[in-house]
Amino acid sequence: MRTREPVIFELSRPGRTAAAQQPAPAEAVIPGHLRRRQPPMLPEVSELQAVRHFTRLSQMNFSIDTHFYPLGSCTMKYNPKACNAYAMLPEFLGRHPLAPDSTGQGFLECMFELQDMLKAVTGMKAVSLTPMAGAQGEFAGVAMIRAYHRARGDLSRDEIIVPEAAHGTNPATATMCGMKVREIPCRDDGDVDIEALRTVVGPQTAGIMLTNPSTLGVFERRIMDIKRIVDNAGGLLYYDGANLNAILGKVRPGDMGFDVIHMNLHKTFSTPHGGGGPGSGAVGVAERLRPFLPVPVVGREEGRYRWLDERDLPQTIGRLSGFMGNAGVLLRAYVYMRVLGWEGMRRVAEYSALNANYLMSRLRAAGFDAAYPDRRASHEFILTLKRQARERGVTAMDFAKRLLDYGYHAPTTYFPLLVPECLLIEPTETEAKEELDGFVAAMAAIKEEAETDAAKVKGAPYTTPVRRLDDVRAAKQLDLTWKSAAA
Amino acid sequence: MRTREPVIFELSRPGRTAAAQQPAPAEAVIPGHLRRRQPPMLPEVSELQAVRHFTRLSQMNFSIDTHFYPLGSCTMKYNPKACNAYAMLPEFLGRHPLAPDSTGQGFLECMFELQDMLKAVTGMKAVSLTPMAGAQGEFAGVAMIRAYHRARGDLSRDEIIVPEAAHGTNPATATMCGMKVREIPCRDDGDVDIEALRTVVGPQTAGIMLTNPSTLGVFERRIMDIKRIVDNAGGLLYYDGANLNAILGKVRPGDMGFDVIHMNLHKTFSTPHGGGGPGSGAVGVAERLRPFLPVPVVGREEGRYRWLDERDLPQTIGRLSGFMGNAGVLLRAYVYMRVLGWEGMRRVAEYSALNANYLMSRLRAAGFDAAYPDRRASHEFILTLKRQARERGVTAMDFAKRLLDYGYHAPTTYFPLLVPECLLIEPTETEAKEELDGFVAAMAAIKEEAETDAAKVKGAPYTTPVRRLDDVRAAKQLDLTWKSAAA
Amino acid sequence: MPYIPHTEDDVREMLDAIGASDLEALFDEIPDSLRIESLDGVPPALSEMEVGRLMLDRADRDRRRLNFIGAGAYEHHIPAPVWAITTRGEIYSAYTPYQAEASQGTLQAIYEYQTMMASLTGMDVSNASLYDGASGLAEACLMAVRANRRSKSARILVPRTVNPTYRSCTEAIASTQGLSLEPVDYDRRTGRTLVDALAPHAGQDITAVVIQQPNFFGQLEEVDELADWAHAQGALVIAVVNPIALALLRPPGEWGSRGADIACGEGQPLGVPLASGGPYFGFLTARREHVRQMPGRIVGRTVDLDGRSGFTLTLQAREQHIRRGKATSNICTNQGLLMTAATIYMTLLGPTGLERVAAACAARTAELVGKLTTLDGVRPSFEGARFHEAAIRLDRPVQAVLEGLAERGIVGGYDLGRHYPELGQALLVCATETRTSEDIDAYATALTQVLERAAAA
Amino acid sequence: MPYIPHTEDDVREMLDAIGASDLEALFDEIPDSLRIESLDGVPPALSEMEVGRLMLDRADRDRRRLNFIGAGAYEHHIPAPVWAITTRGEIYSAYTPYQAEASQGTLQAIYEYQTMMASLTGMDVSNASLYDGASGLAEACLMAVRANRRSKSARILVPRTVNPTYRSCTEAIASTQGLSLEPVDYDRRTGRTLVDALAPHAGQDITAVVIQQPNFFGQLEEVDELADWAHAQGALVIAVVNPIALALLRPPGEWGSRGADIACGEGQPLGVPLASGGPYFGFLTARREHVRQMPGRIVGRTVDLDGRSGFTLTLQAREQHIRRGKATSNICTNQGLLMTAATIYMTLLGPTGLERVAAACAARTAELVGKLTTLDGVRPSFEGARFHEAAIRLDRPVQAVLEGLAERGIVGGYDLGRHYPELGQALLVCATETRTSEDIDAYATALTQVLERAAAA
Ligand SMILES: Cc1ncc(COP(=O)(O)O)c(C=O)c1O
Ligand SMILES: Cc1ncc(COP(=O)(O)O)c(C=O)c1O
Repeated sequence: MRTREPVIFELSRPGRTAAAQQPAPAEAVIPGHLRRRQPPMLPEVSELQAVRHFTRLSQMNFSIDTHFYPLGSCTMKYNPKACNAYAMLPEFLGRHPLAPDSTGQGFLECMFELQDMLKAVTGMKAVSLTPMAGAQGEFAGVAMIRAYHRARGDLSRDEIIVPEAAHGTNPATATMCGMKVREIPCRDDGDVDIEALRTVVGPQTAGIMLTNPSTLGVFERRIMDIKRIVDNAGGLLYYDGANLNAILGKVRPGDMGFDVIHMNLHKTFSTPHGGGGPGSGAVGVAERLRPFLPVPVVGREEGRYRWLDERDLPQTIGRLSGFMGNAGVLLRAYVYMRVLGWEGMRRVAEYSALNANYLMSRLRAAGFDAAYPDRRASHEFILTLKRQARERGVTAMDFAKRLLDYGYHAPTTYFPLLVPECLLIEPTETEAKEELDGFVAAMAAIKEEAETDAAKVKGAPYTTPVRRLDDVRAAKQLDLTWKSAAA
Repeated sequence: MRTREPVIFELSRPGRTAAAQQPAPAEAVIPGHLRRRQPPMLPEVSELQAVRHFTRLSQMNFSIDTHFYPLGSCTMKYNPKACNAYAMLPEFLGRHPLAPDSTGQGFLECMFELQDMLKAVTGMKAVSLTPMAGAQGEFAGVAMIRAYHRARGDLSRDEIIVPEAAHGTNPATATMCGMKVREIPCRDDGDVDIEALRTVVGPQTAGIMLTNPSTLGVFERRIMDIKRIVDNAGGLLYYDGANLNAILGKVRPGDMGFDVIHMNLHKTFSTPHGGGGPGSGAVGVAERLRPFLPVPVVGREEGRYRWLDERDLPQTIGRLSGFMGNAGVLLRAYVYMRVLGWEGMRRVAEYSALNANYLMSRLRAAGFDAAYPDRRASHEFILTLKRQARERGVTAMDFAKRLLDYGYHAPTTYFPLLVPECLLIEPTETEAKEELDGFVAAMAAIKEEAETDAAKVKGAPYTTPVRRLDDVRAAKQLDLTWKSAAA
Repeated sequence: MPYIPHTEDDVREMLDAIGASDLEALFDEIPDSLRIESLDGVPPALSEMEVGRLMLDRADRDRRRLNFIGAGAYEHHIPAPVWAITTRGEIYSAYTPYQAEASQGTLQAIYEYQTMMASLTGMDVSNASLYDGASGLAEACLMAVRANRRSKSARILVPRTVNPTYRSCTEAIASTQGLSLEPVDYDRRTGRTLVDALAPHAGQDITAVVIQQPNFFGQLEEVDELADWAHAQGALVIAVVNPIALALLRPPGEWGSRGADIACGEGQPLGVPLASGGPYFGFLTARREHVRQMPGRIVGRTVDLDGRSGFTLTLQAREQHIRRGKATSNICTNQGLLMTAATIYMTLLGPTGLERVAAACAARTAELVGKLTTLDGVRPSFEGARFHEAAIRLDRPVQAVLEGLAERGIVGGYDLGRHYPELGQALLVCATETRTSEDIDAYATALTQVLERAAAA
Repeated sequence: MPYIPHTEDDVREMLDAIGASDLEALFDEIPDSLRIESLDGVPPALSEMEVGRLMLDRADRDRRRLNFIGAGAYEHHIPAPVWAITTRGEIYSAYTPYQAEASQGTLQAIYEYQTMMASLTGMDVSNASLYDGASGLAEACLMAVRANRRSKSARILVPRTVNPTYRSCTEAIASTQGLSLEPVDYDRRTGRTLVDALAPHAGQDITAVVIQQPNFFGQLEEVDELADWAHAQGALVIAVVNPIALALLRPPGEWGSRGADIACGEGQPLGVPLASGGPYFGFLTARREHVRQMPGRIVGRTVDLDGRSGFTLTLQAREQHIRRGKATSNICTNQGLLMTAATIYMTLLGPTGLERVAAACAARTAELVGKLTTLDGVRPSFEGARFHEAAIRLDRPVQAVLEGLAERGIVGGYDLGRHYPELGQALLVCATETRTSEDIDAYATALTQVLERAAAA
């Protein structure tokens, strides 16, 4: 891999421009006291320099298109190029979000059908596409739960129950919604501790946020018990759909009795993660939460599609974005779902489970410890390297870094927090067996290295653009923007 | 850089498919004896495997977008992304070449205007856009010269004069046109040997093929004398426009008295070279060759555009392609020319000359020998490393290979053939001074290495996906297609 | 099987290794009663070709029109390199850069972005993006509550000249945490927020004041006076700004005598297509002292084991994956790809280019307003300086006019009636650098026809 | 200055280093009398934005229509990855791979391409592409003359069922070297070339015989008989083939008892858009013994200094840059990018996918012909097996019918009248896998209307 590329400002020279990009000079009438005095420090480079710089930067990344990327909980599967190509048709790109609905019937029809398909795969009764990522979907969900209780005059319900294995966004979201977080433990077999649940539910319970399969990589078997307990306490059930990939077409959150679900379309429906987004956290709800859906949602009237807004859904929790969420992400998900069809949905679950269970079996055979050895893996599973850490001083982080040298992106490390020295491994259904076998071989080789030359593993990576970075220094000596040496 | 990627067939597994790309099975009625018996050996891989494979392969290339690429005679300048974007609008891509002209007026208007702009920059009277690369443009040119003489009943003119510095396509083209090639030498100052020219011209002379500035990187100063001599002998003048970049907007082949010119739009007008094409070798002609232009060409009648063909140009040399040459390349050139405008054309010559002369000065100052030290460089120039080869045993090829380790693509080596141990260096106008300075520093460093550790230079490159390849073995033990180890 | 590589042999071998009889067995921990067999409501699979045809047909129905709406999303020319590079697999298909060593490209791009946004807004630090401008204001308000330790009220003054959708979005997101957003009315003549309108709040505990520049009507606020007033009350100043306008306008960091404390806004104008509303991205910058209160990812430069410089996510202790319920925000996935596009956009435009775009926008809008207000029954709603939007008043019902224009291929503006009924039949129009004089003429001609027809009817 | 990075300071410093006073001085070797000052005829510069608008407006005039022409260029679905990858800068903006070590990506792709094309055509070796199918036939004919050392005549039999443009292109390119192309007529009933028609040439010195399969009318030739006849005369067999059809049809390497000697054709169907005619690419494969007579680039696998395998251009001694006037061809730049696209296309389709595409084409065309020939006044010109094209005869003038169809958004076929007047008012139609039954119905409906209108007129 390319090892160094100057910061773009180092390439900058006063007066240099990518001139083809500049419109003709024009006179703007701006009162003097409101005018900018110093031009902003933006790079001054030629178009070729810009292209070369960012092309080179791109070559310093691992990505699905170049590497196996088994990042647990992130569902890094192949992002079909077709989704991008068709979402980026000039007509779709060119339309202003506030242009009359009549000018966007093609787009709106896609959105309407997407809502319907998402209803079908989740078993929910209504869908809003507007949340812009999983966490915002969670926000929408908890806000709807809150609104539901309030609408019934039930103002005392201000607690959200969250299993300790939950993703950090769950408790953070609950807090953002003004709720208190009640964490409950998980048992050694990975299931939620039902007894603990019983002790925390009560009239203050607004709801519970569950991920199923959980972030421990296993299916919550007593889901119907949980449902009953929370139900009886008057709470609602929130389904964190980040792991929907594992059960697509096999079992539906709606059938499990959930009231609301968010989906990460950038996981399950394979829209790209873009080095940090955009995502989409569409939400589905059971009948009783329908009135509270965030707006806008697409409606159909006499064969025409239109955005429904506050006037149509007066009890809505409101707007979560300036326009309509991440429309382009939604188009990509739509294309993906149409290519897969319902048969393809089921296969997503089947083959992601196959890959995960196969990889777990092979790694166990290679001498690694699964965190939940007696359980089926869902679409992901956890290894714990606490033995390696104890015996050789080689940590999960060391394994992760060394994997990069073997040409594999590292699995998720140290999440979930409750499993020590863990690697959360999610191969996804789009990887071929050979890729999994190669990964097993690399893990085995690193294990061997850990036993014979631990320092080598601890010094990894060696082949990446930089070696292991000093995170402590990064946080202590904050260097967040480039400054010229001259200044 | 990535160092190895399996041959795609090594990734292949029977029965694996990129299923989204497969239409539904259908029944084709083909008589049994005409049916294929064994399926072709094509890879059987998933879509992700295909994407990953070719993405990885791409990372094993140097290119303009990633590296300074001063390949002499090839004009490796920035290929604007806009040219690609606008040439690939779905409407342009979707149109069948034989669809009625009425369905392609937008495209045809671009082509008509492109013809006009090329006339303007070359000073020629008419243009045909159909030749698909420089060499085919040459073919068209020589074929027109041949047709011209024949049309006048002058059947004995079967010799084409070519200076020894000429690109290999010149003599090869003359032969393809059924002509004999007469090579004439160049003088020590880089100009054609006029005396030699005088001795070879005669009633058998069909014409002369000249490159000006020549491939020696200098402007042929006695061009008007050459013109007169050939003219007087009844020959025609062919201009190889591969180096048009050097004189754009400064001097025009038409004004120098040339009868026909081919342009390499993939050089001067910056359409991409694509790792080996496509190019475009549009030809321009003086009045007397107009009737012989290859068809089709675009005509305008009452504001409508249409293809003119054999019926409109009965004396045409005919068709050189199945349809209309490399239409998409022409669209890219059109966009490029519109962005540059006439001012931009002149700047191309000025700044490519500035970069070349600057680089030559700096390299000479660093102790390198220019092949033509007393001459201005055009947009390119030649270094000769015969001193380094003699004194240190380090050849031009060794320098070229070592440059790759320094992150620069090598200049053209061993062309033109008459300059020993030569590097033909063409920086182009789109490179920034810092890039040139970096190149000088690399050359100086290699020179230093050659003096202290010649073996290091001779063993280069070290950082590329492979080290120096055995070309002799490649040609002797021909391995031109992959065969499975099993077979 | 679309996108699934498994051959029958693979499946057999893999199941054997697992010790499972068939694929169904892998789901044996799921209670039988919950298992489903089919998925009504999802149509059968189509090939890429079939979906492609479908999408082309749908796109055909949404053909290009001449656009004169802004209202928070702006049509700008996007240089061709922006998306050619952004969609490269190594950028497009990478995750959030958790493994820094394997993500230096993305991380360096974010560091460059942070530098550009900080400079553009005149602030010290920037995060790596938020979802969009509207939700970004909500985050900024929540941040202000955390940052303004002296204020206990969580009261934020939000002038009515702030984009109404931003206001309702902030209400939806921030009110659950007890924030109270209080409107401030605007001056009917200039469409600006006057210090006079703030005055009644003087001396109260106010956590922050939001100032949008240019404001929703496109009018330029007197930002110095407003910022100084806020600071005098002990309130923080949250600036909502248009990044293109900042090439011409004083950056928030220089508003009043102390500068704004937090700046945020919609990043879409920086190289992101309109695309029916998203994905866009929100930016957020602040003064250094507030950095630990920022939501979202932040990248820092540090050194590696060999002492070479490199980039990594930093200050993660603010974030939900570490701090969980006590995080500065729940945001996790942000809008990385769009931020990358914006970084390339700003690089290609540079300081001069961006200023030219801004000036062209202002000039075009002036031309548009000039042209339209010569027509009978059309006049500007406000006087005073503006940037690239303007409210104009019609003597006909706005919806009917807009429909008439749409029939003529023109998207004529944003109906102000819903949020500002007091302005009468008013329309917010916008012309960016992409609108030519011919386009403006075409609008004027179409509007003339529509108004005449309406008059005749 | 578009695409030029130089600042004023740069220019000054650089001129100083050169010792030149100004930029003009760099041209002082050019005779003054030749220097020009301006370039009338090239319009002034436009910004990328302005050119973009212009191009969008032009594209708008060339909107999508339902296409039923083949005649040498075929509309197929192009998988999205093909061009997403092909336009990556590292592929798009690289030169011909002269520096092998810096071009392993391109070289390996060519090697893979050569393997695929050799297998598809059933031949041993392939070059790295030629310009297009038509000019490729010219190269194949010239190659045959070099390869067939026993023949002195340079006479090549070219049936009239070979694409007429290929014939005229070969005439234009090859006749200058003394080749003589001699036509062979076809059977009016089947549209095929019969051995009977070749028979008069038996016993003569014939260098090669060209056989196109499927032929220009879409009919399937009896390739075994024709190839065996040619070989019996000591002539080489040059096959012109459609690469998609080869998924179903016997490859040239298996024609007759010895197989064709050279195979060539248009590569466009393999992932290259129609694009008004180019760029496409020609492919050329041959039996091993002829490899040194091939035109164009060839890539071979070899080893590096460390013994690791790698790829390089090989057999360059055939080429113009080494052999100059004695080269096998003057071709230098070829169609590398398109070849890369084709390699990705074939990889994505695989053997099954390609066969399905081929079968769908054949089935769609059968459906089309079936539908159209139920209409009054429309009948097939020929009987017998065909692939994905068919000649149909109309009882109205073809041009008028085509115009009528175009007005209805349908590009109805290729008028055979110019090259085959003996067929009367005949049209060559084509339906590939991209045409649905609804499309075919739409064609039939439109044709009915057009014919009725014509009848009424
Ligand atoms: C289990 C789980 N829940 C929620 C989220 C949050 O989703 P997003 O990052 O889209 O906000 C994630 C994403 O990492 C997750 O893995
Ligand atoms: C001087 C010269 N003439 C002719 C050509 C042939 O052009 P093309 O490669 O496009 O056939 C070249 C290209 O390398 C060249 O440099």
